[in-house]
Amino acid sequence: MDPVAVVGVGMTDIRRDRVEDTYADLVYEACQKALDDAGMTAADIDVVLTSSNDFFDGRTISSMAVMDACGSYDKNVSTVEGDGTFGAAHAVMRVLAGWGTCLFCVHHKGSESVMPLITNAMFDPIYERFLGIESIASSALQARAYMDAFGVTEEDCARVSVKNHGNAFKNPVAQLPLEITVEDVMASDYIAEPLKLLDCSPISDGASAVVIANQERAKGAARKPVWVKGIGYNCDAFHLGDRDLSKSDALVAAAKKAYKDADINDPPGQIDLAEVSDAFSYMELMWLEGLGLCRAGEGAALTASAKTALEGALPVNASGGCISGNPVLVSGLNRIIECVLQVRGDAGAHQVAGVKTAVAQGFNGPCGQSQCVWVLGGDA
Amino acid sequence: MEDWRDGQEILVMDGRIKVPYNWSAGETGTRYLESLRDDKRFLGTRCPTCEIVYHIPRMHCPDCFEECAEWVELGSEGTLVTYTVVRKAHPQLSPLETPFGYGVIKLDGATTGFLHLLSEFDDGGLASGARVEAVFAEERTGSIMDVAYFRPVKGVV
Amino acid sequence: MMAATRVGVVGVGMTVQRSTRRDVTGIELINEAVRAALADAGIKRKDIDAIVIGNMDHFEGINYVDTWSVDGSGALGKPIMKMTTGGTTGSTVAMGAYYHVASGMFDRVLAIGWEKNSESDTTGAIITAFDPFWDRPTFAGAVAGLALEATLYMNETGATEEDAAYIAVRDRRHALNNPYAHLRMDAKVEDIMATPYLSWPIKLGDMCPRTDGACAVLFASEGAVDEFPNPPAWVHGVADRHLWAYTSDPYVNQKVVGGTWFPAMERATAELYEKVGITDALKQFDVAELYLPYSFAGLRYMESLGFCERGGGPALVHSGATDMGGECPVNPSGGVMSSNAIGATGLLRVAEAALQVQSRAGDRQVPGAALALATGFGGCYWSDELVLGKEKPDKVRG
Amino acid sequence: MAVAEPAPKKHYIVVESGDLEQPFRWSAGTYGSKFLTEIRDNKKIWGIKCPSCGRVYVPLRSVCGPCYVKLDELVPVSDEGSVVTFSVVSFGFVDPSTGQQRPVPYGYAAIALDGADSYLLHFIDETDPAKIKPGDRVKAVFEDDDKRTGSLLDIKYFELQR
Repeated sequence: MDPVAVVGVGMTDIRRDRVEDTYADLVYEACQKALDDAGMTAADIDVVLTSSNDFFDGRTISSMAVMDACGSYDKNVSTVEGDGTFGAAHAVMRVLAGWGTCLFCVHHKGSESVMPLITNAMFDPIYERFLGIESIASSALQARAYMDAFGVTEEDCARVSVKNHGNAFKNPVAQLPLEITVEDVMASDYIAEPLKLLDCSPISDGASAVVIANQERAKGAARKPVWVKGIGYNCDAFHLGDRDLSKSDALVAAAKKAYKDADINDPPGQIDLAEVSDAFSYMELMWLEGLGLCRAGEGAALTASAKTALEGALPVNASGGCISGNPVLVSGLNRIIECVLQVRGDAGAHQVAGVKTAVAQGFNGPCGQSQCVWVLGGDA
Repeated sequence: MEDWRDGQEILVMDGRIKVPYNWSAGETGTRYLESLRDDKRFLGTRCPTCEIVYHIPRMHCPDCFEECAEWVELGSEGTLVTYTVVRKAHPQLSPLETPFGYGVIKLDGATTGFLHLLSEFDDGGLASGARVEAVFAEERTGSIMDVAYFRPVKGVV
Repeated sequence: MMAATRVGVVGVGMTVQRSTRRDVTGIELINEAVRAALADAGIKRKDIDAIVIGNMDHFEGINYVDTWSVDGSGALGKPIMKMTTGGTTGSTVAMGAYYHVASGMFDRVLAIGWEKNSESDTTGAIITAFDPFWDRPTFAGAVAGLALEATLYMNETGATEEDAAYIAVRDRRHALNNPYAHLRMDAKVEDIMATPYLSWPIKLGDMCPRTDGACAVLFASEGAVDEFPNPPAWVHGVADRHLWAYTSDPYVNQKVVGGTWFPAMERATAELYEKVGITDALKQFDVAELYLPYSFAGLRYMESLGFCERGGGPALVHSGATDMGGECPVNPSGGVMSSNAIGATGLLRVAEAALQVQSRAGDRQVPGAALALATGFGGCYWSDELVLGKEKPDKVRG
Repeated sequence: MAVAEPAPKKHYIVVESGDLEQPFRWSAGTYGSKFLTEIRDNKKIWGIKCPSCGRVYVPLRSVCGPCYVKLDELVPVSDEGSVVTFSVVSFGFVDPSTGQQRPVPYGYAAIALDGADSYLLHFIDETDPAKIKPGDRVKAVFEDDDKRTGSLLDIKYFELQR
């Protein structure tokens, strides 16, 4: 890829019930932080892209509400709906196509909607929606399929929750740092078996923004640019019965493409840190496998060995992950931002020493149907 | 200096989006749902190239885009591919009292599975690979809910 | 190695545009357009590298259209991205697909737009695009919003309802040449004038219809265009603007933003024309496919697009310059006044512009068309604009 | 390209959304809440002034788009103003906030309140377009004291000053 860098990042705190702020207010805060981080003003931005979800916002073309807040006045501006990893990928395309800089922002106010009613609307209106299926129950179907296929236990999944909620203590933007044990997770109430309350991410509000720049414009940025080494995204079948839920073909394909761009042929050997979208605890295990950071079915052993802990050889979700705060869509961009902070050495208390190459992952749709992978690194 | 924002009461609107939708099942879906309604029979369609029998039926193969013109009658029993038991559900969504289940069910004769409800099972009585059968609703209107739910086939493990 | 590349449209597929397509689901409707585009381009699903699709969630009651529609869009095992900007969604997915290719990341990218207006209450759905506190209590959707613009336009220029009716007559007459179009009629100005008011001064005959339809357009890189049987319709440039967050703001600019008229369209036009080298739109464009959601737009937007002076819209159209056979025919397809499957509408403009510069537009062909303008209109006066040409542009233009 | 006409019409099964709806708890935020509570409690309309371009926005917003600066300075605006542009809505449609038909006809206008540079979209008390023209003076009619709830509809409509 032609050199493209993330030169500025901004995140609001992740909290529930940020009632004093509209989502436009959250976007303004995130964009200002990203511009400040890049040492830029809105005048330095060529193109603005936004991301949101009209169902969650209760508003069609919800991006219209943030047009003032994202500094898009008199600029080319457009909207990618869905996870932040996808919108940010489109921002990279705009820069590769010749624009110098692109500001990308994404918002989510989970506290304003009723999550199961929104995620129910992901499903087919004729064949599925009236069954009442939504994201927790559908993910439970996937968790069961995955656990049955590889002999993974609920305790194995619980370890992800324990690790990530623990990491969140070191991340000032995280919503839900928790000192918990595997027993605590196991003792929490089932919502949809095998998923228990502490396997699930919370309802959250938040916004984030990044400034993407080409090599020339990255030179003028205030911080060390973090380079986009590779991007891949790919989509599985929609109907849950059309695919093998125990694995993610889409993620394998997305990772393959991103790794090809980034010249990565030995992911565990070449990647220093991963930020993955653990909306549910089991997902971290599945996504590690899909990303090729371990073999299929070995995510649990990797986690149990503490290799993915903050102090391990391959820290995963050092930030605390989505399970410690999940403004949907924003979460994907936050995975990218956390990788950027780690590569820059700016991650503060949850900084991992010597991160040169990091991988971020996000998804859209039921059971991680559509997957996006980013590889970020320190050198152009 | 006093900031007008300090202590401002925050107003929250309890609102809704209620737009009426009328989703057509189309030619293929209508034939499928009419068969459930009138004959309590599940139908699939076969891709002539990939030889996959799709359930629910597709008009065109999602992979090779060939027309799936051949209709195939499927069993009303099948195998549970994966399942969950729901303990907490949103009242506006939940068609059954908790605990109830969801399953991906591969009907006999179909290549692909489909999603439906599970009921009439014992605690711990579900397993991947288990045999399940459809229980049809008494009153059928031409909807996926004409199948009330699936339940384990008695005496079969 | 990825490097920026020039981009051409190499395949076009559309469904017939009809009031109701109960025979297919939304997914099957999408698939119909996609199969048509692949057949037109002479390729198979496996040859597509990526897909860009869009909708307006509450219009069809579909959340995550990108993942839901995979069976129809062809995205199984492929990259797919959802873009949505309201009425502009169709032109936005075209611009999105253009950038997918121009970036050098993909060689063959399909843009898809679709809508089943028959499955919901269109005005109710449109109202959901506006703020629940400030707009929804009083707003009556696109019809009433556009009525405010029409009143303002008549008041400021002296244009009449009859002037506007001419546009409705023109576009639907053009549609007689387009078998895909929804409303195809040889009406007279008096016929339009005799239709009932929906929201004064807009009458039923002034508004676009509610339509079910889909469109798919294939974009290819400079390195890939020769793989296809059709000559490429090159993308010479794209630009867009959306200046406001509040619904009443587009009317503000009349007074407050000095010297401007419809600033989002004017600013996008200024950028685009500079990039492409347009100094006299009427002379240089051979044909224009414009997103005119209602009749008055066919007057006012011509002014903002630089086809005439401010207030000169009525004189321009009455001169016949925008009719078939005129200096720059507008909407040979029949335009939005004839067919408005909202999510597909902007993409249909791009598709028609491509067919024209490829000389493949059949009975609606503008002879010798070499340079075409396509626009999208949506959001809070969102303006998307693209220029397509027969000749390869001299460079990649961002 | 051959044009494929759709299959001949017959009866198709149509799935209706029925009572399906999505409830929301939209926050007006600090700025919007200030605007609405002042109308509710004091029948007073506030605008907010951009320190950079001087524009006064109604209702209150937190950012000036063109200048991209945060707004802080409240300025009072009048409950009288003039019609910038208008329409009379006469067609029937479903109000997505209620799921019911919105009563029609009604007068609808962009109103420039005295002292404000942006416009308020609201009802006007006239449904004959021949009796309204841009520039006409209007005055806000507030709901009774015990009926104001903190909504834009605490202003019932704008009354033409005939």
